[in-house]
Amino acid sequence: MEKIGIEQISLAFGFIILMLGLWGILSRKNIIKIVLSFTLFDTGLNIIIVAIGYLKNKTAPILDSAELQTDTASKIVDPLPQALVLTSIVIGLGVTSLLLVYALKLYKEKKSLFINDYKDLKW
Amino acid sequence: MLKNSLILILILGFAAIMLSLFLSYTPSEDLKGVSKHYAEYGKEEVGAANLVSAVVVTYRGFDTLGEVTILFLTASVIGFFLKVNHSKDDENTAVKKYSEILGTSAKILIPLMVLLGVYVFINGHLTPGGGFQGGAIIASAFVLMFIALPQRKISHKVLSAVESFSGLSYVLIGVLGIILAAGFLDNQILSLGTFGSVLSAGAIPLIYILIGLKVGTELTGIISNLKELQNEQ
Amino acid sequence: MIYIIIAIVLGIVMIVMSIIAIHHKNITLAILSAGGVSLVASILYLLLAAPDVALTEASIGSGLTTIIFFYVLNKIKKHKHVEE
Amino acid sequence: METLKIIGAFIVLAGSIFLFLGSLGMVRMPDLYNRIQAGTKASTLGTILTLSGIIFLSSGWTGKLVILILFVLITNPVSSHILARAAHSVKLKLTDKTVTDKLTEDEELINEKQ
Repeated sequence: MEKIGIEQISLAFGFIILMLGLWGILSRKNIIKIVLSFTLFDTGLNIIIVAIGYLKNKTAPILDSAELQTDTASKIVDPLPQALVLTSIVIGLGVTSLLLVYALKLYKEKKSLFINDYKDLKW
Repeated sequence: MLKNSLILILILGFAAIMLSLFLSYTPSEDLKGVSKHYAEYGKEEVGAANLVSAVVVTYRGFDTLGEVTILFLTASVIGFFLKVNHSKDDENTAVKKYSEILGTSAKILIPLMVLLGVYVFINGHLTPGGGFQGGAIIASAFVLMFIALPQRKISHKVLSAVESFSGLSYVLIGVLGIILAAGFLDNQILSLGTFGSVLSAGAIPLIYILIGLKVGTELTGIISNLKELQNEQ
Repeated sequence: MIYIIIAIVLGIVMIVMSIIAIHHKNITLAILSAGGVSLVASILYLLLAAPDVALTEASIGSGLTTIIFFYVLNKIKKHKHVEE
Repeated sequence: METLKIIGAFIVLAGSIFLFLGSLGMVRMPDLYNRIQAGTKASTLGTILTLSGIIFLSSGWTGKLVILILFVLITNPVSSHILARAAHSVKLKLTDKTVTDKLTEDEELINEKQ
């Protein structure tokens, strides 16, 4: 328990939100709610990745002061996870809008958002 | 009931995995491996003050190209799904009574928001921000336009022209990197310039401007497709 | 120390908001709380020394996603209205 | 130099008092329209005073702060206007003590004309 830092706390909350999103995806019956839980899942995952890249007592990877430009590697946090999360957020928006439009299309076909009404592939 | 308990067991199993991951996590003290290389040599090799931009645009440029492609595919699939029959005249889609105050202030605010977006992606290699954020800000300016000034139309032809132009130039700059410099999407096709000024970091500002235009037009296209759906009955 | 307290408060707010987003009957409120989770997460990113990610999350995750949800929801409601 | 700092500090203090009063109004007022009124009026003035106090404290930021004040002046009243209008259009109840409701009268007038 010695010296719990901000990264462990963020990691824990990220895990909790990820689990909540998974619970929502599996247990909700409304399609819009399922997509909403999917975005929660996304947010939790992004928090976890950024928290893993955080290093204690170091600043953001933006070299805007002269002092940061020498011996950079010991003064900044990991830039790689941040770049990956940047990509992930934008793709998340694309996937979410695609899911929503698909839900809209489903609604137009069957006039229902209730997931149990879709039994076409059940046997 | 059986289903619920199965879900619960699955969630608990996942939670156990997560808990063991969390308990075994030890925060590292220093950068390792490839991140260390980025931090040490990023300044000399790329010349961008914002190392995240350097990673996104040059070191991991292929990822960004793939991402932009995914966004483009999403936008086109959405456009395909929501095919709106434009033959219907706009007369019957009665423009809702909108607020005069919002309309007037939107006319002032929209150019400022677009300007902010352009500022964010031009300075992407110096300050936090970049093509994706700037594009999103531009798209939200257009959302304000859709809400506040519903009688204004946006031309899909212009949108797709700008988008195709920026996508094509992005790939062309990448190919130029093979010819003039070390490899695909190398930013040293232009001189690196003085560290910290706007015209520095080689091709990064150029690439970010193109990404910003592409992302902005794509997101605007998605939202405009959804908005035209509102008027259709 | 103060950052740790702020992070804990932000995390609790996020958990409450995501529970509302999953369990509340009113879907408008659920969508708004999901947007709120993203907004609070962007503050957390700022504490984790990631201003780029914070900017992206605030503009895309909590802005545009919420707007797209509302457009689709509005369309579904309109459809329902026409049906009845 | 010192006097400038003291003046700036007092302006910031006045701004924060207005912000506090605005948040107090959010709790105390009876319905949504009054809350929007209290929140926006007090917080616009409070934000402007706080920002202009910072101009006195560090003069290097003057340009940025003036732009910020302009943005607050444009966006804050408009957004609260839109909130109130949206609340009115979904027919949110006004408090019992309301004396006049001009927007409803106006809409009725328009409906009569048509």
